[in-house]
Order: sequence, then C-alpha cells, then structure tokens
Amino acid sequence: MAGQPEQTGKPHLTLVPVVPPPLSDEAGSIAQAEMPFAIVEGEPITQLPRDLYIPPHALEVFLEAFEGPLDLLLYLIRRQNIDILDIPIAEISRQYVEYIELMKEMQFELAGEYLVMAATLAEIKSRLLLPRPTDADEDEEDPRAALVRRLREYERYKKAAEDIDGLDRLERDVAVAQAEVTERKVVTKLPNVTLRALLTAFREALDRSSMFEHHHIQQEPLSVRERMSQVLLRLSGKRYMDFSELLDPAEGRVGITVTFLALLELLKEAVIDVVQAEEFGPIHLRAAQPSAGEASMPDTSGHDNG
Amino acid sequence: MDERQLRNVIEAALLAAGHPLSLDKLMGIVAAVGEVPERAVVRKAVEALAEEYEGRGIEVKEVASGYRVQVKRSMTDLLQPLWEERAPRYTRALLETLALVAYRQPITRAEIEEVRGVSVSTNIVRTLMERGWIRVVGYREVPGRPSMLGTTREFLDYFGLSKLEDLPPLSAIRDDDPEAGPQSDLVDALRALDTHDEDPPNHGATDDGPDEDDPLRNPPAQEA
Amino acid sequence: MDERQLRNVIEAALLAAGHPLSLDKLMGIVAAVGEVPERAVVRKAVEALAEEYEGRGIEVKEVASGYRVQVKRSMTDLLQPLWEERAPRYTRALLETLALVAYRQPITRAEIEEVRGVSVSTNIVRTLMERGWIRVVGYREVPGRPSMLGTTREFLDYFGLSKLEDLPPLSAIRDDDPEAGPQSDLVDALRALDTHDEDPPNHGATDDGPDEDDPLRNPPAQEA
Repeated sequence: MAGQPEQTGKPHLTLVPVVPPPLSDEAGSIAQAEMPFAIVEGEPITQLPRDLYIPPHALEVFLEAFEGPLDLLLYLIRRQNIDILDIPIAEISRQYVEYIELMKEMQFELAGEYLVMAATLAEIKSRLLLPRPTDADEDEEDPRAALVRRLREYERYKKAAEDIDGLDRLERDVAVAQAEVTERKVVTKLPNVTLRALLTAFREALDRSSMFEHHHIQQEPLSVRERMSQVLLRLSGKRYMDFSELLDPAEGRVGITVTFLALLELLKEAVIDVVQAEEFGPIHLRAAQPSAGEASMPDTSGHDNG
Repeated sequence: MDERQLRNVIEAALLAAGHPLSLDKLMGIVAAVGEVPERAVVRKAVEALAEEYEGRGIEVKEVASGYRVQVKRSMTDLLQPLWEERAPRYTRALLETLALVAYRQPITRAEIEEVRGVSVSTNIVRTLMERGWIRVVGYREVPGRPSMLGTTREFLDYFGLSKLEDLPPLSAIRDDDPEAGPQSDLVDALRALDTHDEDPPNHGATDDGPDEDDPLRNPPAQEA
Repeated sequence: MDERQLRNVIEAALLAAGHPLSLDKLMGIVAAVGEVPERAVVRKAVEALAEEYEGRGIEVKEVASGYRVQVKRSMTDLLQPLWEERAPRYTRALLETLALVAYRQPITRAEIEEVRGVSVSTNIVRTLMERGWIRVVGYREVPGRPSMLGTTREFLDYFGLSKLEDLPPLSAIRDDDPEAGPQSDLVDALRALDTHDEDPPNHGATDDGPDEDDPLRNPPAQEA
C-alpha cells in the first residue's frame, strides 16, 4: 500500500506509506503527526492507539483498504517491523481478532475469509500453548508454517502487482507517437471461401431440412435455374418483351429448351406474366406485376449476368 | 530550455496529440515548464523541425487549426498494406444462404428460411450483395412482393466456374444419395436431344464434351 | 533503396500505424517497393532510427508485437494538457490478480484465490479480459474443468514489455535457499521460536539487511 492511493470506492480515503510505530513505546503518545495512517473525509487519522481503537466511521474504510485477511495480517506484521519468520503469533492474533470483533460489533459485513483467518490464528495459538507430543505427526504441516508460507507467497505477488503498476505503461506514462496520414484508403480484405466450404454448408442446410424429402428441391437442373435468373433480369425494367426475343437461335436446341423450361418454371411460380393478344399473335412476357402497373426494379448493383 | 529541447517538446507534442496543435497550445505546453516563451521563438522551433524533416518520410504541415506532423503524400501508397484489414470469416449461415441462392435461384428470403429453418439476417444478404455474389433478379407476385435472389457472374468467377451447371450436383454433395439426382438425368436428356448441334470449337481431351455446348458460353456457329 | 530511404520508410510506417509493427510487417512494406530486403538490414535500419531519436522526446520501443515509436516517459507530464481524459487507474485487487496471471500462468481462478486469500470478483476478470490483457488459454482437467488464464501480447504491449521474461523479477522468498525445500527449514525455525513468542520482535540492527529488499519498501523503524 505504499505509493499511490488506491481506488477503494471511497475516494476520500488516502492510505499513506505505513511507518510502523515502535512497539516498545509504552507512553502511548506516538509522534507521527506527519504520517497519518489514513485520511478519512479529509481528516488524518494519525493515531493507532495501543488499544487499537479506530474511529467507528473509519473502520469500514480501514477494512476496505485491505485486500483480504492476508493483507491485513501482513499489515499488522509490517507495522511492527517484525520479520515475517518471527511472527509473535499470540500478539498478532490478539490484534487481528480485536479488529474482527470490532468490525462484527459494528455489524459490518465481514467477508468470511477474515473469520477463517481468525480461526486459523486461534488454532495456531492454542497449539503453541499445548505441549508438543514428541512423535508429532510428520505429515501434517505445522499450521504456523503454513500461514507463514501463505503470507510470504501473498507478499511476493503483492510486490509483483506494485512492480507491474510501476512499469511505464501506455496512457499513463508513454504515448504512442503518431503522424497524420492523409488520403488513407482502408481496404478490407474479404474472407476467402472455398467451393468445398460452400458445398459443405449447403449439405448441412439440406440435412437439417425436412423440406428436402417433402418437396422436390432441385427438380430443375441448374442450367434452368440459372436461366430463370437471367430471364427475370432481362424482363426487369421493361414493360413487355417478345417471346422470340428471349429465344436465341444461336444457342441451339439445348439453349432454347433450357430457356423454355425456365419460362415454364417462372410461369408456374407466377413470377412472370404471359400475354397473347390474339390467337397466333405474338407472345409477350413481362415480370409479374403488382395490381397497379410499373415493374419497379431497384438497382441490382450493376452486375450483369449475361 | 535551449532550442534543441524546445524542438523536442514540440515534436513530442505534435506526435502525441493526434490532432493539429495551434501555436498558442504549443506555447502553453512549453510554458508549463516554467518559461514563457516568445511566440516567435516557438514558431521558429516549429520551422526548424519542419526543416529537419526535409528528406524524410514525414513533414510538418500547417493546417487551419494549427500544425501537425503527417506522412508525406509520396509515402502513403507505399504504406497501404498498413490499412488492410482482414474482414472476419464468413459464418456458416452466410455460406448456407449463398449455397441455397446458387442452387435454387431465383429464390426468395422466405424460401431460404424455409429450408434453413431459421431466419436469414439482412446482414447476410447485404454482405453477399456487397461482395457482388448475389443480386435481386426479380420479384415474386405474392403479398409483400418479396425479391428473388440469384447469383452473379462474379460468383461464378470467384469459384472458378464457367456456368452454374459446373457446380457439383447434389448427388456429389449428399453421399447418402449415391444415385445421380434428377438434375443430371435432365441434363443427359437434354444432351440426348441435341447430339450434334455444333462442333465444339476447342474440345479438351479431359473435358466433358457436352459442357462445351453450353449456349451461354460458346456462341456457336450459326445454323441458318 | 539506400539506408537513409529505408529508415525514412520505416519511420513513416511506424508513425502512420499508431500500433506496433513487427519486423515481418516492416519487411513486407519495404518489399512492396520492389526489393526484398534482408531481415538484418531492416533490423539495422530500425536500430539506426532508434539511435537517431536519442536525445529527442520520442523513442523506438520494442514490445511484444513489434516496434513502435512512443513519446518518452520524461515528456508525458509536460504533455498532460494534450489529453482530455486521465489515464485509467487500476485497483490493487486488479493488479494483484493480473500479477498472478502474469507470473503464474496458466492459472485458474481458484488458484488465484488461494494465493490472495480472497475470492476474485467476476468484474476484475471481465475487466482484464475486456482490456485484452488476459484470456482463457485452456481448461484444467479436474472436476468442473475450470478455465486457465494467461496473459496476451496486448498486455505486454501495454506495459512496454517485449516478452514475459521482461517482467520485473518476482521477489525471492527472503532468507531462503531457493534450492532447499523451504518448508522444513521454516518449521524448524518456527519451533525454535515458539518458546519466546512474546518477546519483543524488534530486531533492530539485524533487520537492516533484509529490509533493503523488503517488498513493501517500508522504511526501517525509527529507533525512538
């Protein structure tokens, strides 16, 4: 918690670098006015009296300043300048539990982790008071060693977090240098599709579709399908077209047959109208019309199929 | 602050700002160090920077709202690869839609939805149109006059097809249907109708002979 | 293209891109002019550019995804008025989580919680993911298949690192021979201490050494 103030959701709290008060000072008049432990609503909290009294309204912010029981414990240890290996468990547990009790009294919602830690500390304390059996279970980790291991592990990453925060980072410490580019053309590379992918997709669609069994999709050969599109395009925008215009003798019989099949199919689907004014007169075709007139055809983006 | 330092601050400011900086703004930044510079001095430093950039790929340009550093016009073509973005891959829904348009054209959106069992997003249709692969070929005269979609020549070109018929038949797609589908029957039938219509002009040995007869591609010799 | 021209192209490219460019990308741009340059030549030109920037307000920085030109740290305070928004700050909880993912990846949420002693909020994980700093790199094959998190290249870029090893070294566990299993030593030490648990823990002078690398950077206690 050294260094920058943290975002705790309580903007008026400013933690300052912790200078541990000398534990041996019995006078209770610790001179650290210039080193407030916390600033609550603008008022520095400079005193952490020996009875650990914290102004009630500061208690919640106090708790929020810690990242959990390990952090609080580390604070208590560091505050007394104790080597982490030499934790005076009894004293630290007492302080820790006092904080917890105080917070419970204040009815603050206390994360369960704090209570678990209190229990752990109590357990360690009780173990220390009991005589150790000589053939102690070797497999069982000494709870105090486990606690120390956790504390040190946590401390490493707490430090690592500070180190990361100290790195020169974008936005805060360095800015990307950029020159203006005029007339830049952003080109989007379009995705590639293989024929295989297309066919696989089609097959999956058909496999899912019960339609395939019920209806006869694919009755018409693709040549007819393609011709249907082409005929429709040719009919678009024109009022009427002579039947003979659509049949190009140059295409040969296959071509004419395909066109004819396409016309029949379009007629069946009612997308074209056929008009014959008199018997044996010219046959005219047009795209099927809505009730009133005009075959409106929006721009088809200029691609011509043929 | 000496001239070099002044120029450094101005350079850093212009490159960091991301927008043009007026002389006033530049002066404000320089003044923050403690010295209030003369306008002329700052302007001179900007000019010195501009000079320094001569013969480089960037330049100091004065525009309406101030100065900015920009990449020289002569460089931008070279740097074009920087602005090529890769569009996200096509979804399966899009590929299915495209396949249905290809095989069942002309087809309405509702018909595509009927087969796919889900609605076809406007986005998919738009993407396919923008890609130039499908187009509106007409309207079905039913309530709502839905548009009918078909594929384009670009579609064929992209997939290396000379005509729609070159798309593999459904039988090739559905291995649960080993027999040739009706499509090839019909094509065969048509071919039978028309055995010696014309002589294919360039009959590659491995080619499917009748393919060459495609009326759309090979304008054959006039018969009459 | 001579060395100067090559440097100009690289400078323009880096300044135009606004994001890091890999050596490959730079080579691609240079190659577009017609010559396919050698890797070493391009790298050398980048280095020459970096040298050229010495004593200026900008620098060439190598980060995980390539090179970028950035305004030096020493300049940013000065340029603060240019930016309307303040840089985002990150809470300790977020930074600790990030540190654990960075140093211990791949790591599950449960493992992070184990070290930190508190549960990891979903918000923190989401924020880190949205920033693009962490991502799911796999799943641990234990009940529940928890996802394992790792850092991204964007994380390295943002913090100005070119690879994970460039992270500040994780502080060693003090007083420990890293080789020896620390556990048993520790237990022994603790047992020895058990007897004088309530002794004043103030070790005075002997504490000076370890305090130097105290991760919390606490100033040593004042002797009253």
